[in-house]
Amino acid sequence: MRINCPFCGEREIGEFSYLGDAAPRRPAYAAEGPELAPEAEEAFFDFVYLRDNPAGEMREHWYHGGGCRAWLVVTRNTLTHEIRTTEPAPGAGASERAA
Amino acid sequence: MADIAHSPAALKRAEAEAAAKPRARGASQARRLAGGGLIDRQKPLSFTFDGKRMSGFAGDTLASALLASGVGLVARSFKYHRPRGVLTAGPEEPNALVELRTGARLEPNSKATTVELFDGLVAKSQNRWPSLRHDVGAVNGALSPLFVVGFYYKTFMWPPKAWEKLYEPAIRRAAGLGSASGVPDPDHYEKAWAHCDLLVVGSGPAGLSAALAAGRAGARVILCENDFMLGGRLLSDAFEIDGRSGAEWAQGAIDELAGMPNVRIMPRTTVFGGYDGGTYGAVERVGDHLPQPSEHQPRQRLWRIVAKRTVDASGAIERPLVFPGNDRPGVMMAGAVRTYLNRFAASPGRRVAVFTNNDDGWRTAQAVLAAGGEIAAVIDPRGVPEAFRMAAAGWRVIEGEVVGTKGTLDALTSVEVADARGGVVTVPCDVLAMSGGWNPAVGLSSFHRGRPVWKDEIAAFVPGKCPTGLTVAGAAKGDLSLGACLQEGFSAGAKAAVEAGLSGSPGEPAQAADEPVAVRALWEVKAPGKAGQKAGQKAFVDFQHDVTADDVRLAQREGFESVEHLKRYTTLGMATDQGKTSNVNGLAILAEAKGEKIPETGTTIYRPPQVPVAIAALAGPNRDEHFHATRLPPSHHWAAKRGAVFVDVGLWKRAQWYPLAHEKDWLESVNREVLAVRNGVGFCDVSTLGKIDVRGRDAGAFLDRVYINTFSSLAVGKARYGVMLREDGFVMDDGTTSRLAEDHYFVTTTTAKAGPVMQHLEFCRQALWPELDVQLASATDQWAQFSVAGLKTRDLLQNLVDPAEDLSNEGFPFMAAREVKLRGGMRARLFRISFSGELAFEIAVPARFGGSLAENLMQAGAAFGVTPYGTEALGTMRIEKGHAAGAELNGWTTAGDLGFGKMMSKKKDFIGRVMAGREELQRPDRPAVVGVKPLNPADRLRGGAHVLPRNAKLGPDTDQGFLTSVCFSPVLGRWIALALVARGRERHGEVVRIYDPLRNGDFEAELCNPVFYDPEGARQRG
Amino acid sequence: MNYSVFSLAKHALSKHQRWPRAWRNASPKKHYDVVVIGGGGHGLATAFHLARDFGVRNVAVLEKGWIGGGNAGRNTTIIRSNYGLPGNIGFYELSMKLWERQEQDLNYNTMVSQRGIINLYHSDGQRDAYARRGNAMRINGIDAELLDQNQLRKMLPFLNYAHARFPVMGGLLQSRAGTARHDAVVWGYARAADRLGVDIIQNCEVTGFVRENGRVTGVETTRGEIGAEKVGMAVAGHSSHVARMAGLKLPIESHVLQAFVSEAIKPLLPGVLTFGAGHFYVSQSDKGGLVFGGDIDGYNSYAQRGNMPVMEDVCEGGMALMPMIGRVRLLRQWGGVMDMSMDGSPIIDRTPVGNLYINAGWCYGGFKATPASGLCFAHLLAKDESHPEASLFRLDRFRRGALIDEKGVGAQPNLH
Amino acid sequence: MAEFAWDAAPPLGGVFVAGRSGAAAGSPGVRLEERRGLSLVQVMAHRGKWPAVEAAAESLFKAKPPARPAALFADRATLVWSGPGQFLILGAGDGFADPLAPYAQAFREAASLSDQSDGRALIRVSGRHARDTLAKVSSLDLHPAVFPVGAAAATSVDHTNVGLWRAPDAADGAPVFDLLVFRSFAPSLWERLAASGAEYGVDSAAGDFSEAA
Ligand SMILES: Cc1cc2nc3c(=O)[nH]c(=O)nc-3n(C[C@H](O)[C@H](O)[C@H](O)COP(=O)(O)OP(=O)(O)OC[C@H]3O[C@@H](n4cnc5c(N)ncnc54)[C@H](O)[C@@H]3O)c2cc1C
Ligand SMILES: NC(=O)c1ccc[n+]([C@@H]2O[C@H](COP(=O)([O-])OP(=O)(O)OC[C@H]3O[C@@H](n4cnc5c(N)ncnc54)[C@H](O)[C@@H]3O)[C@@H](O)[C@H]2O)c1
Ligand SMILES: Cc1cc2nc3c(=O)[nH]c(=O)nc-3n(C[C@H](O)[C@H](O)[C@H](O)COP(=O)(O)O)c2cc1C
Ligand SMILES: [Zn+2]
Repeated sequence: MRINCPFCGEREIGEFSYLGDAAPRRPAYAAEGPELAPEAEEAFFDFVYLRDNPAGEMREHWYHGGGCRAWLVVTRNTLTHEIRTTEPAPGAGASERAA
Repeated sequence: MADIAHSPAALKRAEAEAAAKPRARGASQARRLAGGGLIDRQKPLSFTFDGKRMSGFAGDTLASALLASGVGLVARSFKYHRPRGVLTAGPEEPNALVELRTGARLEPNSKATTVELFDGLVAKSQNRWPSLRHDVGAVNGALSPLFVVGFYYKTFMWPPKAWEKLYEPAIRRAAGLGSASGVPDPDHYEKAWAHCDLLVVGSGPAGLSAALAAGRAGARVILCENDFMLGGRLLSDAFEIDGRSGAEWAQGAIDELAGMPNVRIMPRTTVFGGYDGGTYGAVERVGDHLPQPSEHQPRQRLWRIVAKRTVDASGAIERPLVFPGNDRPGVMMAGAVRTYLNRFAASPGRRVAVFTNNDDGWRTAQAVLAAGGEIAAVIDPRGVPEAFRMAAAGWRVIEGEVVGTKGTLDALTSVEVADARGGVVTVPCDVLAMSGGWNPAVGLSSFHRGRPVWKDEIAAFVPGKCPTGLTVAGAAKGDLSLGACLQEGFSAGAKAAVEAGLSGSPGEPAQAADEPVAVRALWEVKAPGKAGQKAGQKAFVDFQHDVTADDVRLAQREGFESVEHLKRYTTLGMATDQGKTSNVNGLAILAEAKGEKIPETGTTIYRPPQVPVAIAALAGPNRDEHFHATRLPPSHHWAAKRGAVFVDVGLWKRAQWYPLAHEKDWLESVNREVLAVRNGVGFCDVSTLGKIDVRGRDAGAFLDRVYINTFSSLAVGKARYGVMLREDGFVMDDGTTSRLAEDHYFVTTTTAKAGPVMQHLEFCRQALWPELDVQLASATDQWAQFSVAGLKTRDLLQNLVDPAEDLSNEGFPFMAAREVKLRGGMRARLFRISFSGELAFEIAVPARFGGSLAENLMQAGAAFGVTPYGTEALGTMRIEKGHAAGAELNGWTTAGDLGFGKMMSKKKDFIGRVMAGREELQRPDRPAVVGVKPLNPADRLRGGAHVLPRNAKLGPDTDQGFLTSVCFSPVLGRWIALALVARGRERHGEVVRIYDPLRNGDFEAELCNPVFYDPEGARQRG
Repeated sequence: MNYSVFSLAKHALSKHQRWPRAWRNASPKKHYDVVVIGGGGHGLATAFHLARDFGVRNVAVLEKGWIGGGNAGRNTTIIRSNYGLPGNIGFYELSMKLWERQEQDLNYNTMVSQRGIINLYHSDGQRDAYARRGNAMRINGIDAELLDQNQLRKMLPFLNYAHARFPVMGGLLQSRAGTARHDAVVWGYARAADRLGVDIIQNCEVTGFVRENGRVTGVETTRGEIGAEKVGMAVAGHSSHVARMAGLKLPIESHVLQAFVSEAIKPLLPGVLTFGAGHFYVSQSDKGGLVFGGDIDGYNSYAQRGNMPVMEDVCEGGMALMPMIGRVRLLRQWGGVMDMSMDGSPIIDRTPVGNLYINAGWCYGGFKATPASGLCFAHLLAKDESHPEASLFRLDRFRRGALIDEKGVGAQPNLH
Repeated sequence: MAEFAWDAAPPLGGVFVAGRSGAAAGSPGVRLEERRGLSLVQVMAHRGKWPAVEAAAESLFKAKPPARPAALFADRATLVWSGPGQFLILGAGDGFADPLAPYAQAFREAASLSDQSDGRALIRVSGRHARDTLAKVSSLDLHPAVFPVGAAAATSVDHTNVGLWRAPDAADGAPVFDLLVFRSFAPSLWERLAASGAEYGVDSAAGDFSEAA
């Protein structure tokens, strides 16, 4: 498999490491105080453990650790391994975005 | 580049010269034709088979040399040990397998048909005892009525224990073919990468045409050819292209390609698999045609070829016919007979009968005549095809089928033929050339799980949906005739060039006639009437695994009706030839038994490698000491000079201890090092700890979110211990972090987690909190960082630092961190942190000065008996001190378990906080870190021993924990340990049972405070 | 009719023309007491135990393709009970005990071969971790031995002691571990279940669930609707896919694990070996092929095929450990799609959906579990309560934090 | 108290002997050179501050720093892209002077700096078989048309991060590649390179960065 890093160009998969589904978002919660709202625990359980695990296209996190150290969001088909898009994670290349 | 020495033209030249000179012909090569062939008669080679000396010529394969030498019997089959001869002339060979070479270079199961002959080659027949001619294993043949397919699933069940003891060992000995050497492979292997616009697989007419078209257009082309000679079937067949002989045209094409800088020709290179993203695996056999690889060269080289486009021109494989007695030596593929005659000038026999269901077989009859042989008969159920009316005039043609064979152990004497009217005639002959039609080589095109589709015109499967970027051309696509191959290959190559964005002209395709290719499927000969009784020999489908047509039907009757079940139940197609000659016949017979159409039955899945590949080639240079890279810390050479003993920690080699001449064992050295530190001063290279520069305006806020405790409040010039969780609430890593400036933190991680933590922090920075201004850089290799510890530490450092530096408790209090000047004009970072529990500093200088730092610490501490110590002493002191480390941070422990519960901030969000709140992570009976002291100080504790309640009965519920870290404490004069024990914190003072049956340990010990040494921590603050 | 050497002889006389089918070619009935989705080892074993041990015989096993076409038919056949955590230890030992009598239970030679497994260690830390595991086994009455290098050299003289990048120091041995003939296990359970009246229905893919007020009352399939009192899913690798049809989201990802086999050679390796300093484990099949594998490819996939880096990684491990296999040729490479659960351990439990039961999350270790998984899932389906040995394989353990994480790597499936 | 001597030990000190190895026939096909005495500063732009970084760089080097994979050979230093918003300033340094000092002021507002001078080793691979040798360790396409002089890549070799760029060709027209590798990995990488070049004949040497062109 080869991934087209938006910063480096196409590279072989050995340069990348995989994290998984990019869909789950880390929940925000009221962090003040000892007692957390039970919803927070539910939301985090979902975020940490539950996966759609689609057979088909999936947006996923890859890390170009063997290259430019950018985190990427790759849209890849889990049935064919075909990659449709690769985008930088929101904070990758932040120096070029407005402060 | 193409090995010109072995190009057809070169050999033609050599041959002309040879013809001029008196014949240099190997005496024993009785079956070598007087002229012709693409062998180099100037280069005779000698080899041995089963100890018998024989000879051949450069350009021979082992198989062609054996045939030229008149050897008929070359092997025994897998199950029934039936005598077998050479069947094919390529990698599809199921029969002619030998043990090649000897000693450490022994290669079992080598296909004589692909082994390039070299001088001094040694080959041995295999899977027979005591000898090839007299093989007791042949009794299996007699027992075949019992040894039917699947018989072992039905028996060998009693008595239950007898399987391992009796039956299995016998079966295992009988199974297998050749033997492995049993000793390390002495050769070297390499890996390499290549990139191209177009990869062409195969150098037959289709492949050469594709390469020419793309190469002329300016594309970067790689042409891989499995064989040592390029040309494919053009080397075997009497074709005419552009008015020249096929072989001459091929030579012209090769010369033109060799002249193109943008084309790379790779003979002896097999493309074995196609993977995602246009990456192909290929093996180049660099030294297999030599007695041993030449110096500084590998035996084989694994290529990872990245291709924008690929043309698969890997040709077609001829199908055997399934009839009684079809496995006898002397029965060969018709196409192979042409190869041996035309390419190798080796005659499998004088009197040749041809049994074919398609036009191509008839061309073998023509080839036999051309080579001066004699046609015993051409047997074709279709009668004489239109295209051969003229040619066949005067030949004995039988409209019928072969229903039996007769002969000796190593030769065919006659075949039984049932004619259309059911009569049976005996046709004397010493070779039967059979052709059941041609199967396109659908391997490469199917490896991405696209299923081949049935094509009736050629009665074969052709490629279905191909992998992205791959197109198939020529016989591999089912276009069997030469003209079509040239045309197809050419346009595929031209198209690839355009798709790669090249605009050069591909020139003109070569022209040739399309030879007749008509075929009428014949999956199995069922001898009619009288012939039926006469026959009674086995009709083989899979020659190597001895799977017969009857076996296929039996499996079907028993319900193994899916083609995949058939394969697994009969092992059809699972031999070293990967079913290249058997798969399609097998499934066709199954389809008939089920009353299905062949496409309904379908094929089994095609998998890489296309041909078997040596495991060493796939490993390349990454073996032995070079399996993984080695990392050396800055003091390595210095430590080596002092005779340190090294230990592998991840990829690092670290000094484990520094033995002195008189010390009798490691423990004595380690004890000395520990006491030297506790009573004086010592130092240890801790540069392997991960070091990360965390910078930026929001560095503090960032660290607050990744650590359970707070860092934004840390004063500049101070260090603080921190713990990180995974998002699931368990501890990920720990370490001290210093604030060197408002916007500059210096984070340290454990040696093992340096990489993962860096990746994690980058994720937090880039994916979770892009709004923060944080920059990260790894500084692990930048600094030579040593821990200096012991009562006399301050005195030692005072000597080393610039006099202006104040290291007093006030000037440099516990947990202070700042830059200092050293004597000799060196800049350094000094951190007052202690892992050992003693007064200690960590001092860091640029890594290039690591050796000097060691020297200078020795010099500065000489007066105080400074002692370098290794990882063992380091570990001992941290255990005495009760610090949790790797063994306690095992991925199962929470901050609470490790005693850091109170550090968890309740005022902020941080990674892992929420999941750490789950009920099971809060249970009071969770394990906690405790100290362990044997009641009897003589008892030795060992890591991994378990903790049970005193005099508990063994059983699932009695297990309460285990020892994580163990050492002999020289200060306490006994073995001590840290352990994770249920409710540990409440149980200090309790006596428990230490249970270590694996090492016969079973005694009592007391749980205690994990901080064995200086619990008040006075010394490190002193 | 029973299989035996006598029946073989008898049939030889009739030229083997009269062997009955190993299992009937059943077509779906309208309704069953229990429908098991998935004709792999687990599904078939479940049906067998339902019929034999719990008297539930009106059972169908629905298989979308051919039975054993999933992971049961493509695994490296290692069976062992050398686990180290509560929940796993007892369960896998139950399985091992069932393996030890499987031929007799099924009247089918599944070639259970207890040639032993050795997990090699290469550092003191690794040794202690294996000691922890081995001691836990012994506490639970399971055989385990810790070998030092001398013992190892006697048993495995061919390992690379002289030029090892990471020293081969010793190993954890379980003598009762070994291998079994994977396809035969499938066929054996199928035949035994079939003889007890179970319908084995191939080419029958479940495409949805029939539900009445929240509870499952049947399944929709490519061969029509089939009613059921209870439905159990055992669709390894496709659990998320099937569960989604019932509106469930699981703590599971699907990953590819590759395996490799070499050309058949004469006996070379005694038992099963796992490399502790790289990704490589190996055994030799009765047919003579070296069967080996390593780490999973590491990214979600349903492709049932692997990529090159892992193949190279595995062969590097092989050559680092036993350079004598260098000239042996790799014959075939394949992959299987597995459920990788969030803690690397399985799930055998009810689901929030009435009448729907789940057997999933077996990762790369479920072949050895086949007999116990079948027994425990049957127990759950028949009695509506967990079998004692499977009582910790609960679906809600992730929510509660009662994880069974042998590797200690947390909620990242590709690291397990 | 006696003074203390500080001797710089190059990352590859003691790892190789200068001179010829591998195939002995003909002139060496590949040359391996350790380039010693580096100053290496990693510049990491603050959020949204790339333009300011460019300005600062221009004031120092009269050249825009590479914003995409490339190596730029300014008169006072070589600037090599090392990741989004990041580049390395490569010059000569003895390890005593603080490498950040010359740049701290200019980048104060725009970027964070990190001293990498001792964290890396620089290996130069040149000669007519440089590409063939590198093809055995690197998965990159180094074809002249794809990887011209000044091209750079953050990549990995044998699972180790490596910065790789193409310097101006040698006098004899042979290509020249520079590899920047973590110091602790350098010996392993060197050995792999030497083994890969063996069939072409290897000439090994050590040179001081400040001397080399
Ligand atoms: C390469 C590899 C090596 C392995 N090695 C080992 C090992 O050495 N030891 C070990 O213990 N384990 C090993 N495993 C794991 C083991 O194979 C699996 O955990 C186990 O086989 C899963 O149980 P099963 O046999 O029921 O799964 P499967 O055989 O996969 O059965 C699931 C069945 O469900 C069917 N199915 C799926 N969806 C549907 C649907 N909608 N309708 C109907 N049917 C459906 C599938 O077709 C499949 O036949 C390995 C796995 C792989 C891939
Ligand atoms: N008349 C017939 O019935 C009939 C049938 C089949 C073939 N043919 C003749 O055979 C020829 C077919 O031409 P073609 O070019 O399609 O095929 P080819 O057989 O001439 O050439 C295929 C080449 O590919 C090589 N190869 C195969 N797999 C490989 C791999 N994985 N890696 C590297 N090399 C590999 C083979 O060694 C061979 O040299 C034509 O001349 C045609 O006339 C005729
Ligand atoms: C234990 C075991 C042994 C195997 N031995 C062989 C073999 O000797 N020859 C062969 O071609 N395939 C062998 N295979 C691989 C199978 O052919 C097949 O590739 C594998 O079961 C996966 O199925 P699939 O390739 O049809 O998807 C073996 C597989 C296993 C699990
Ligand atoms: Zn990148």
